[in-house]
Amino acid sequence: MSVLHLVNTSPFETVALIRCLERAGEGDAVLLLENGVYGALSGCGFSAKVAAAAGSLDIVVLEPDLEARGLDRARLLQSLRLVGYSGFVELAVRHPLSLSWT
Amino acid sequence: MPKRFVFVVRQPPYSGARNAEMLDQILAAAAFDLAVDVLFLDDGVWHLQSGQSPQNAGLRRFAPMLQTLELYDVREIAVEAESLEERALAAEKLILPVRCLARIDIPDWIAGHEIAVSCG
Amino acid sequence: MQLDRQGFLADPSSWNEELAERLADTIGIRLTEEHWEIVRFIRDYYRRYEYLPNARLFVKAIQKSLGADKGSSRYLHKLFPGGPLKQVCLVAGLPKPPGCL
Amino acid sequence: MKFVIQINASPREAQAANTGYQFIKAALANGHDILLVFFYYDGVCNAQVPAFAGEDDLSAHWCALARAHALDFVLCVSAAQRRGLASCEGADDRRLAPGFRIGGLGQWVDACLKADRILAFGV
Repeated sequence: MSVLHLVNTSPFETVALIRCLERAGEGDAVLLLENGVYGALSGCGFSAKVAAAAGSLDIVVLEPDLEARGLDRARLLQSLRLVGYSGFVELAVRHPLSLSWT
Repeated sequence: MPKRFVFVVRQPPYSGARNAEMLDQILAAAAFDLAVDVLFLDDGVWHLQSGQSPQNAGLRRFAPMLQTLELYDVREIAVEAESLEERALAAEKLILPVRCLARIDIPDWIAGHEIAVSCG
Repeated sequence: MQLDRQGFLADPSSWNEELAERLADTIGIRLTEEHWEIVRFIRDYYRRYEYLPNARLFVKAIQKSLGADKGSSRYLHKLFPGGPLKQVCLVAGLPKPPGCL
Repeated sequence: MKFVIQINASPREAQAANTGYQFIKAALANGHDILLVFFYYDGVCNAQVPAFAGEDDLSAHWCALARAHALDFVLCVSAAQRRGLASCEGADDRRLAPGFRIGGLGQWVDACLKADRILAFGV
């Protein structure tokens, strides 16, 4: 069964994002939400790891949280997709399991 | 087929009421005679360090409470081998007998459950 | 014998067998050997794990250690009609278990 | 699908409770069922009623949501007792915001067994 991983802390603050990527399996999804959306930025220390993981994982960013923080799309890694709360629900439907990483 | 639960513990001991509350939740599932596994990852493995004596820090011992996992037939108590290695911990010196899983095998192992719960 | 607002022994370290009889008296129970078996069980459990089980786990733990006859709600309710876990902790001089009303 | 939602964070310490609230609204709008919203850890503080109005108060939003969709909002009794939200003397729900009630982990396990999906907000 595939897993929807939720990462809600900033990668500048915790290693939750990297720890999550290390344990996510092929076909899993990783949703960056709340302060976790900073993990979608390009050009940062962790960006290469996130970009590499996007090859085998569906890495998704919660758009309302991105907007709340004034980040626009142009600053994000290319391979990530954006969803709203409905898209979040669809992710939960697609993946039977869910784990949170703080 | 009954649902298999996995509880994932990533926070170290002495994280306030959270420790007792995560154990309550794990045991609640075990009390229903369900298949319950627990996975200790990252700083969660510090729960299993032997010789913890928090009394002088004014804290309650949590390690004895954790031993009830065995009493209530929690099916598997698993730890990630890399999490132990990074912290220079040896599986045979932990307070509970554990099953060691390599990091690379964690996703498949988790995928073998119907319900996953993060305990911090 | 000092009790707290909920009738539990205020100073658990002062507990002894004679006090147990008096504590049982406050909830209208006369201790028999069957009661004592459960009281000793929960004291031993608390000494070993430093933590009290919830009602469901309590029954399960007794089942494992004293067998299915005694590890049943019906048997325990007969001994401690006002709620087995709460009353046995009261008699045993232990804290009130969390989650008990 | 049938969802069980667990809310683990106070609305005043983190965004997670609000995220859970937004998720539940979206799930309902998409035709899903919410079997149980279980408030655990500091999440039980979602049932506290602030003493003054004016600030954005999630507990009022929770109440409205519970009423509009007849949802079951359950606080874990021992987590609520630890935080002074439930008394130890009797089932006293009066200090909770309307829509919330005191329950136990047994209800959470029960709901999990009936659910298709379990999601937690705030670790």
